[in-house]
Amino acid sequence: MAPYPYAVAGVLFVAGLYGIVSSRNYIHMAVCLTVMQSSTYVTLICVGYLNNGQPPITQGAQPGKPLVDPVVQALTLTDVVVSVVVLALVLALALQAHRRTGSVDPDRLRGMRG
Amino acid sequence: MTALTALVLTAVAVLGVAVVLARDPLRQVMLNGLFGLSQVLLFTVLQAPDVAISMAVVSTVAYPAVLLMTIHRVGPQDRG
Amino acid sequence: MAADLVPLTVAAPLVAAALLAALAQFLPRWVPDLTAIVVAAGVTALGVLLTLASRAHPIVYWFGGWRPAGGTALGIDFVVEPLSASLVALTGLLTTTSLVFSWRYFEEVGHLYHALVLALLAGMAGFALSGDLFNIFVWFELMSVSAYALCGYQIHQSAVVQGAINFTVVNSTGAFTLLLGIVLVYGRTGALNLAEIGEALGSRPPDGLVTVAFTLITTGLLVKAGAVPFHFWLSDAYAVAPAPVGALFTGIMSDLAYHTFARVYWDGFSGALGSASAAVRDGLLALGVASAVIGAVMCLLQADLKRQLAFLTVSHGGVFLAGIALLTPRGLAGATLFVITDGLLKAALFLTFATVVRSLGSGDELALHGRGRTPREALPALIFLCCALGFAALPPFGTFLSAALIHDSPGPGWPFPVLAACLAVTSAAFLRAGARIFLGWGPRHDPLLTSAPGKPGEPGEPGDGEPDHGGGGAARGRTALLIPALALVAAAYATAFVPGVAAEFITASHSFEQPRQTAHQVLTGHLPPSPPSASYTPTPGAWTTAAAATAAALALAAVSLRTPGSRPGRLRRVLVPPAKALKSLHDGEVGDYTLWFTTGLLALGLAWTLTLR
Amino acid sequence: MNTRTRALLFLPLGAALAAFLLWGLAGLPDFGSTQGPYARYLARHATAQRHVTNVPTSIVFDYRALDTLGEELILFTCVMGTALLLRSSREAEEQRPSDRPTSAAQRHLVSLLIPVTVLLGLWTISYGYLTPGGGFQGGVVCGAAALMLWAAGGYRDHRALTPTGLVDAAEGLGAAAYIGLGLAVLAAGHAFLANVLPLGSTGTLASGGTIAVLNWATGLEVSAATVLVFHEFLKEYVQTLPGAAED
Repeated sequence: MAPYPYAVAGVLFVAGLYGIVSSRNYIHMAVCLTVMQSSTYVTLICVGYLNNGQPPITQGAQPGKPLVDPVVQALTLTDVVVSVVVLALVLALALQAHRRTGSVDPDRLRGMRG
Repeated sequence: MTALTALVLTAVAVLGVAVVLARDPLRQVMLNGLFGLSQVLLFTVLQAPDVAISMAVVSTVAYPAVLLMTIHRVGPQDRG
Repeated sequence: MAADLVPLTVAAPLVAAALLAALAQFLPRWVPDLTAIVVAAGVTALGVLLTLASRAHPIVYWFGGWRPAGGTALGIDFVVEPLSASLVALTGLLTTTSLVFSWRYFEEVGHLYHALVLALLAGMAGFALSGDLFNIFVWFELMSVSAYALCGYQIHQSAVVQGAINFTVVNSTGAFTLLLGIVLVYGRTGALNLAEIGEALGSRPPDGLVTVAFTLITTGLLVKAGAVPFHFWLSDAYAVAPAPVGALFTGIMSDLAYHTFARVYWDGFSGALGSASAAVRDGLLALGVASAVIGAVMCLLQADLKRQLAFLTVSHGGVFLAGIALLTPRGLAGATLFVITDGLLKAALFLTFATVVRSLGSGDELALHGRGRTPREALPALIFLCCALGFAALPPFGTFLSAALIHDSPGPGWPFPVLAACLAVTSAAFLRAGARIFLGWGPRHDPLLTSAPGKPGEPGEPGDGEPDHGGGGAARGRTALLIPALALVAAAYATAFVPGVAAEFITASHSFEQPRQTAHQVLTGHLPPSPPSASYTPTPGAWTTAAAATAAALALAAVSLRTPGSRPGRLRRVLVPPAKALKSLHDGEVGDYTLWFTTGLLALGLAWTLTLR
Repeated sequence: MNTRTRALLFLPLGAALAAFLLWGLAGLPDFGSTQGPYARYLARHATAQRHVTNVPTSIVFDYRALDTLGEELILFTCVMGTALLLRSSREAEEQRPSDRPTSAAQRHLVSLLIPVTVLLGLWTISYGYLTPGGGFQGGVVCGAAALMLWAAGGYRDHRALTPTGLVDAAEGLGAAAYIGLGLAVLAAGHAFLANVLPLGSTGTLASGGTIAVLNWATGLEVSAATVLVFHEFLKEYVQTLPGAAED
């Protein structure tokens, strides 16, 4: 069952997409976006894992065990923090939608036509 | 691929789908917290402490704070 | 010497943005305006300098001084080639013009506006130059985020909120798809540098992972570029963005995604997919022509000027994609030259709309029927005419030269007539709008056209996204507002007369399409041989096709202005149902847009799964 | 098309998409089996070349410092965008927002925790390049301390101690410091963001050259950004409290 971790990542991606398609609330849609983003985190860290590996911290590293991939960790840790503020921006837009139309339901906000 | 890794991966998948399927925003925030926690466990098991700290701090403090304030500001929504 | 200045293309705007956001609240209003304009002009000059300096061979700049060790790239590099550098120069020019325009256009503007515009400029410059796949994603994200905030700048108008939300959700979905593709490529090659990935992938025939990764990366970039069926958000977002920002969006932001896609394909995937390049070409040609056709038809069916220009961006984006998809030096040269000349015209027209909305009170073609017939409106009328004819590749000017390059490129012959027809249709839409507004021709109501969200024909409602200001608009400074637009139109028309510009672009495209040489230089630092110099003059076939396109545009505009009672009127009643069906797809539902995104991703994936062998 | 039909339409497409993704993901090397050249090189050489023991942090602040510059500016732009969106439409501040009365137990407990949280945040930032942690993670912890200030005292205490003008400036200066250092190094004739400061001895706080400086610049910027985001959303939340109109 080697590709099981990647199957989990695929499930998260499609689940996030399903959430956006079927959402009736912008806040719910924003959280589904973060679920979709977490599929990339899971894939990144699983790609970087090594069997019997140890964290890439050379202080107090046990000899004989290989270091896990530090590059994917560097990419992921900044992305996680950035996802918070992108979520804050989407929620700010949702708050504006609520202030304009009294609801955060995409159907209620029908400004565009044709 | 140890049993622990498989267990945590399953938790991540199940919680991720649960977050998507939760329609009530409050329930979704709580599930999102659990989903963040399961990712912290996954990153710890996969030997990525930096990312685990990052996810722990974000999913226990930042996500819930921002989401709860927005949900409270928006007020009860009619169940679609 | 020029190589040391490469990081300034991104560092200068970003440090200016950071300082402006921090200190602008303590400074008088003119300081942020002036610094932003000076920095944007600096980036333009740097772009031109780098275009000239990199003509012999690409400039490779390694950040942090980390040169590759044994063929493994350690740091991040910028690969500066004439094509990318000329697009950075165009981005700088459009940003400078936009900032000069917004200095007089916004009465009061928050100190955050300039910081966001500079962040957008830096995001676009990095997106065009970066040679590292993950770094391309980071600049993609920075460019997107500053665009979300700027699109929602006039947030107190209701239509703006929905445009901004659709923009944010669909582009974020595209960004995560791009990132998933990048992670797959990293999993296979263990490298993030484009040149290194090209070498690693090139050694084996394409398998499942390469096909899926290439589809995901292509889809992510095409969402940002606004190709059909990922284009739905574009008309909602660009129709509500304030004019100076909208000029940047339509002028360069979408088309930059096509150029970066070309870079990612040639440097990263052309090695692995070289044997199946016919499949890649056909897949992209299909998307390009579909975008051109649907964009053109929707552009014709709009009455709101800004939505017309948004759909024109989609249509001409399809023309660029078709030019790139031909996978030949002339095709790429034509596409890039078209990005530049067409981008100048689109930005000029968007700025002109703002003055029209301010002085005539509405952004809707039907509502403005005949209101521009005063001599005071002569200048906007002239710009309307020049831009509309430029869209139809009016020989012998800038856009014609680029269209001729695409026409004379080897490869399948069927796309160019269709593309020429789409150029004609988009040009006809604006000829009709110009004639109706400035000459008062044509009926006051037209069932086929969709009006701006408010009540059609009711003046006084400012175009969405424009700042609220007094009705009628004082004449003061109006001509000053039009000077930037005039400069852009002049630049677009004059591009064709720059000596040997076509030959330069073909030579640059030739070296652009030699990934082996670029990778060799990136990873080992040895300079490739200087590319062969080619000369180019448009063939008679290109002249006749372009002339036919311009004539067709004029004819179609005349027909669409005829009164409903006459024979063409009955034809129009036949067209109403299909037009309504097509328009119902663009209904502002972000859920529908994401569904279309999934369908497009799967269609492209299926097509390439069956053909990439 | 309403949501229900859209969800139904998505099911077959979602299944096909999942299959398509799985087909691609299956092409990856087996889980935990191989490591790419980039990772192998950095895992072996990063500590020797930069005298820092936390390799991901050395990658974040040195090898791929331009990525981090981009991520930091995304953070900066997002917070500016959020502030722009929320501030522009908020009614004038004249009515003084009131607070929920917090129980004495909560006030005492949380006010005890605030210094601990700030200490934890500063520790996470400062030891970021020696042990797991760093400017990003520590910044968010410090930002959380500002939130706890509201939980302990009240909105007025929170607003008193986090004036938006100052926090705006802190965030801008944090980002400007990061790029400024890169520009200074460039002016000195080296590559942009090159690590030219003395590297110090491995394992001590004074190691890593510019990594430590960039780490602190990021810590300042991320904490200021987090404080700003919490502050903006707190202002929105306080609007909903009953009696927000009268004092």
